[in-house]
Amino acid sequence: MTVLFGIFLLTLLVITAVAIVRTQNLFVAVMLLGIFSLLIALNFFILDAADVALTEAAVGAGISTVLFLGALALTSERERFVTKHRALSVAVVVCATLVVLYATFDKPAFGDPNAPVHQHVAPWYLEYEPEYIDIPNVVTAVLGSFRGYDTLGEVFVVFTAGIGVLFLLSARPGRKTSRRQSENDESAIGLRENLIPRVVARLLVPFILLFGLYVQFHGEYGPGGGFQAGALIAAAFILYALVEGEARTLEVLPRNALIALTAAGALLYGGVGLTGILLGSEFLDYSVLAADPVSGQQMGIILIEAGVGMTVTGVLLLIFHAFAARDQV
Amino acid sequence: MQVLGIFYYWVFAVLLMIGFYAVVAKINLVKKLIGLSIFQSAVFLLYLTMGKVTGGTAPIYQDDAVGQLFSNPLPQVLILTAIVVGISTTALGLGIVVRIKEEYGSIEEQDIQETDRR
Amino acid sequence: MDQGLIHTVLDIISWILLTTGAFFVLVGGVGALRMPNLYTRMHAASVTDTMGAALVLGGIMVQAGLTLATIKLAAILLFLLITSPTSSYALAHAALLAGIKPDAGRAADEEHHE
Amino acid sequence: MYYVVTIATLITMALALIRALIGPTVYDRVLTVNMFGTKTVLLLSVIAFLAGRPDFLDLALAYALINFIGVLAVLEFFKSREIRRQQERDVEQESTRGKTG
Repeated sequence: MTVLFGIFLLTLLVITAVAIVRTQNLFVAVMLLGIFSLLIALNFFILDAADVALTEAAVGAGISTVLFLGALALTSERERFVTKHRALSVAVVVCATLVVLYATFDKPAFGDPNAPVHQHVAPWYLEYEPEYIDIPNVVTAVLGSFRGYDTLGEVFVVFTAGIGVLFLLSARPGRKTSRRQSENDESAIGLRENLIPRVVARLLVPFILLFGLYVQFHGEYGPGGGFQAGALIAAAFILYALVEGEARTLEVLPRNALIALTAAGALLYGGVGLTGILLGSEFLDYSVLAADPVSGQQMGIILIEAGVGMTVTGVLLLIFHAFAARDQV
Repeated sequence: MQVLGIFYYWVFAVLLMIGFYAVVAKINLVKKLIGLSIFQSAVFLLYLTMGKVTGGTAPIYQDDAVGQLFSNPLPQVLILTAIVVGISTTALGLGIVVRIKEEYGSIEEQDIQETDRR
Repeated sequence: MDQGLIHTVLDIISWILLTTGAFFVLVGGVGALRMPNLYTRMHAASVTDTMGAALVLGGIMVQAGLTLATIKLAAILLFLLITSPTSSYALAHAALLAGIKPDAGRAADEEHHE
Repeated sequence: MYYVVTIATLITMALALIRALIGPTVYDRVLTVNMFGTKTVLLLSVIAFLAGRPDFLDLALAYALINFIGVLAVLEFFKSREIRRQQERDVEQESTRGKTG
């Protein structure tokens, strides 16, 4: 029955995707992308990926919409031309579709426990995880310990992307900077005169922060971890910035603090890895962090998850502030 | 069950190609990025579809339950990180688009090429 | 009292709550699709949304009994009851400022095509 | 009985999606995104119980908390757009006044 629900949701997903590509109004496309994100999170949940669905929820529900709208505010809301070389594009896409569809016939049956994917590595993780790390959430264990290198790489990619956005958007624009000061202020105060959203948002921000911390430190026991928590905490600050204005948010958490947070998170991750070497083992081997290898592993995972959370929060907020500051120039 | 499985894979293929179409055929740069994120989501969907085991549940041990069948945790780990990386790279792309708009005054590929030719 | 009887009563209560909740959710969907202009659609969607969500989550709470899940469900319900009307208000406010008039009929729709 | 709720929610999602596709105003789309958010919260809670894993209610809680941000972002976007248009109009008026004067 759940699979039938999945199929229904997938059908809605395809319809939404087609509508996103067809609409010429970019604002509408961004709104539909919000629906797309909700639908795909539901699909992830049905496919037993609670952690992934939580990540998609944390990222897709707020941050991605905010970023796209920020970019639209700085560029334009409409597509001017529809398509170029339409027939050629359609032909290429149809051919590629046929190739991919042909390839799907060779894929293992859906949900088959004997599929090749489930034969290698994964059964080992599931079997030995209680012995080596002993935390309930296998996904967090694999993420933090067994595949720690991978996650380290991803954290540095996020870090690099954040630096890239800062490089691109902190340069002063060359021309058309003649907006007056008074209007500057007007656009800087956010939604402060809309009383009801403001009160409700101020009420919600502490709960989102609390929930973010819960997700961060409960990641060993349930769905959660640094990536989700980072996105949630960033979302809380973005909500605050939307209702109280960007300047006030920067007073609460200044840009330099964000940069420090971002760097500290990445350094914490790398530092935990190096500590492993210093204590006589290998890079990112946490077993030596405590007297008992299992509690050493658990400690290592908590530390690197904290690093991940710090970097993700910092980068997402830096990106948001970069776009928002551009808007007011 | 067989038919349902094929349907999941087909949705992946169709979504992938919808995103691909937006990337190759659309002229607006923001639209291309939106297409790219659809493409990305399609790949996420494929990974998780492969990781699903019939009758399985999310790979989180419960205190009171024994002998549970778990879905594959590995694709979930890969995709979990990829989602956050995806949003940061999309933001980087949007940053480039904003800079292009400021330099060229347009985010349509045709206008930009014309400006370059001049 | 008999343990089995309590179970049956609770089951019936939650069944009633869930079914009426499902009904309200469905009514909201039909209203959002069929109503003639923006404000009536908003009315249909948001009012039934709150009612439907409260009933459905209440039904699940009765099923779950006194566990951590019930507390989480209560939190979800609380946040939904706070945020959902606020976003409806914010949206209606924005639409009104943009000049969409709340008059009956489809006239408002045709003026503001995108 | 969870199935009744699930099916009703799915049908409502489909109806809301139709409304999102036909519009006609942008506010209708925002309304449907909001509706979709609430429906997702309900569906996630129900499916968590259907699958027998009530510990996954965290997901629904996350959506209940942060779905609000999207709508506020839209509101802010409309407002800043109004300000921008006003400025453009001002600049235009000033330039025409400069030409005639």
